[in-house]
Amino acid sequence: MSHDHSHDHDPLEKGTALRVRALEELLVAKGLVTSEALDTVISHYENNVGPRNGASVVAKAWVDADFKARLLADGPATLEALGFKGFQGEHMRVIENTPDVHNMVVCTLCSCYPWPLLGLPPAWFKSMSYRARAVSEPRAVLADFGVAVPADTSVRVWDSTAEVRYLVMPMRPAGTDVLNEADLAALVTRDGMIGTALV
Amino acid sequence: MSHDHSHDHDPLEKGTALRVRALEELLVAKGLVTSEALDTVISHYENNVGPRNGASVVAKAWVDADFKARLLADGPATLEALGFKGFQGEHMRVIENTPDVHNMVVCTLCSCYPWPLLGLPPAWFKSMSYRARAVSEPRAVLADFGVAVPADTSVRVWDSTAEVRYLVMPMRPAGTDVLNEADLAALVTRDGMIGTALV
Amino acid sequence: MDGIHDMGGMQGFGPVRPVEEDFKFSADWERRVFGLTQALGGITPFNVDEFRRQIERIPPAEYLNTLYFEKWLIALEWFLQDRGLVSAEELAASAKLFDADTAGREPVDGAALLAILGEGVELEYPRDTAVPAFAEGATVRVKLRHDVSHNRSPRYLRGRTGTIIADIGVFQFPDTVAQNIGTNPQHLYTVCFAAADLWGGEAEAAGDEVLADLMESYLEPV
Amino acid sequence: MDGIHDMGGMQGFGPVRPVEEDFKFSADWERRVFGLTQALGGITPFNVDEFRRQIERIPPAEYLNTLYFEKWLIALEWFLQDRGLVSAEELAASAKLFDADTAGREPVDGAALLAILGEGVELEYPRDTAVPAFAEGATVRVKLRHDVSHNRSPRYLRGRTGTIIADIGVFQFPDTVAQNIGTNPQHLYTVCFAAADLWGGEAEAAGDEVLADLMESYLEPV
Repeated sequence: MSHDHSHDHDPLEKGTALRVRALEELLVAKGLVTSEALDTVISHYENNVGPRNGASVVAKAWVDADFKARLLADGPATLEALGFKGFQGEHMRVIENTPDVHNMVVCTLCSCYPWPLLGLPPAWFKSMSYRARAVSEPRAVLADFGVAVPADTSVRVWDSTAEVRYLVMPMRPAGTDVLNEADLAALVTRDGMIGTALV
Repeated sequence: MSHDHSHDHDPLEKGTALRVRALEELLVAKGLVTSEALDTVISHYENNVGPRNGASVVAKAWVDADFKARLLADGPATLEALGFKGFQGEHMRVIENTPDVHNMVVCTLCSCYPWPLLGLPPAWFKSMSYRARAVSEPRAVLADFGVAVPADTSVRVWDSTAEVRYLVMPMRPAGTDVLNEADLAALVTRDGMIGTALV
Repeated sequence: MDGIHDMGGMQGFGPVRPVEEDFKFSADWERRVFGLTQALGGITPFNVDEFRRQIERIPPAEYLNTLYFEKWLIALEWFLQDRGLVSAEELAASAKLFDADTAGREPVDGAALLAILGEGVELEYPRDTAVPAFAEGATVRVKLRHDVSHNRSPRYLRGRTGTIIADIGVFQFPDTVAQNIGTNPQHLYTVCFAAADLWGGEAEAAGDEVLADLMESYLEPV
Repeated sequence: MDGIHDMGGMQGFGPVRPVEEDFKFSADWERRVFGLTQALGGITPFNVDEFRRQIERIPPAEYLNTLYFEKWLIALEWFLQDRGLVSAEELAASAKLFDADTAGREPVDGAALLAILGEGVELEYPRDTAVPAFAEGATVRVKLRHDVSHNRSPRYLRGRTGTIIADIGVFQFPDTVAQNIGTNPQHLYTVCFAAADLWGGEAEAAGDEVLADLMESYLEPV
């Protein structure tokens, strides 16, 4: 097993850490899981799956109008053709920010999130405060992120109540005409694709 | 000070007990309260104010039709004439159970209760479960009390959202014609006057 | 505030557990918190809506994990600090560090306190203080959302339609009283809601009803 | 269940605290819980709606006081016991006490597990599996109350009126899937609600909107 408890100094977590270690050992002993499989899946979600996936899609859409049209019209098929599919992302849709509409994504009931495009959600996305407030006071929540949406821009909050997972396509920043697709992808932030940042 | 910590063995409460003792001593030292006043008010609510007050009102209404009519028509004035008034009971109303209607009282937002008639509320009245469920599934809650209200009797749940406090007048049990007012009062239970018992 | 305290209609809290014996207080510290609250309320460092507001501001996890009289204690300590009567340092040190300005807050003795509590607090105004917007029998809808600070309009009634069955009279307005920004007297109505209009097909019985006393500001005509 | 997990519109949770660094896991035990859940999910002792249902059944105070992956752990331990794969005694003793029936639950290796996760779970049915009750553009109302066990219709939308802007397709029904009593495939719609129809005069901006994907069973015509 590659996991290492030497960094686990928080006394509050000690009980849980021990409980989890005991559970894993029990399940291995019973032949229900292998620690190798755990190591592999953890490593995959820590190293291969993350916001860079989503950023590459956004950048491609910024430079390729045909791709963008297909992406917005049929998210699942277009993303699957790029290899982006899988658990918690079987039905992903991309929604476009415009000068008139700012989009923002939440899951009020749990913490649904487009894993194949963004990886696992950040702590704040799972927080009670974000889940509670994003639908009722999105502009105040955006202010917590330092984002001010103009009064004449409509805010649309997407609550991920079913199995569709949403990715926000931010507006391409002005003055980026000279950048290539890879450079553009580097500009796109995770929060921008959740809708709590502008890029 | 008459209070005595010798019965306070619960280790979970130790911190709170110490904190409260320190607060009282601080407020006495600052001249904001006297322990004598605390002793007096605690003793009053422990010994003088309780469900027997409400039971005496119910029994009186059972034997005196004129009184009952006045009580139901103008609760505050009629009760004040009997000496029942005061904090958390400035505006008390009595609601009558009939074969057609069973009444039940809750406070979903905190634990409002008619102190001058019933004393301080029991723990279950303050519980999250009662506060949550009494309005949405009153019959299931009544079942938790062993009470089955017939399907053709309507259940009316009074949520004490403002400053009016409600007392339920149970139906006088059959076969009690021979009982006098004092004997009748002895039959009336606290839960009966909240609406979670039939008498 | 649409906070954790607003319990009506929630699920997942398990059965109600009635207890035959009613001890009122389960520990001596509960007695003292009750007594302190009455004694300090008697010399009015706060009103009941302010007190409720403070309890509603207890963080949700703490709200669910504290006993009833612990919530009172938390609110009480907050008030004493807010009114400048006690400092955080004093509470931490459990020792008096400065003289509070007790002018107008002289402690009353037990007999005087019982007299104050026996009289109660006048919350009602003459009926002609305000003109009622709604008549008995009127159909009304509960407004969708209210002031964030404190209100007495439970969430499970928001947007629901009911019938006014009584105009109780004119009372002070909890939302503004809780913030000490005015009494704003207005009519208070008992509104009757059919269970089916609150819980749809999941109502236990279509003929059951929920009744709530709602300030005029919480209601709108249908 | 209208439980504590149903957070939308609640107040009192304080500000959102964005953190620039995203470590995904704050402790090693979180990594292992995540891995265990994926590995056990991969050999299907449970489905995602059952998993959500178990998390929703965590008592409210515990729900608010546990970390995200602790909730997963609680649900996982429950499933292993419910499926007869692990006993409470084994969990208490941290030791194997009996051989589980692993037929059909043989553990997969890392590569096979990644393949399963990369494929995902088919939740959608052909569009003609069910006839849609509502057309795009239709005005609908969210039903007031739903099955107590599990549903994906948030409380802040109940009784509110919105417009169907997309018929997404036919999906399995979470309420029955969570109870293992059938997939009940039906149309899923994206419904658009005006902020003013959810929050009244307290909405931040009248032109703002909330969109939610709602199963046909959650909706009724207006």
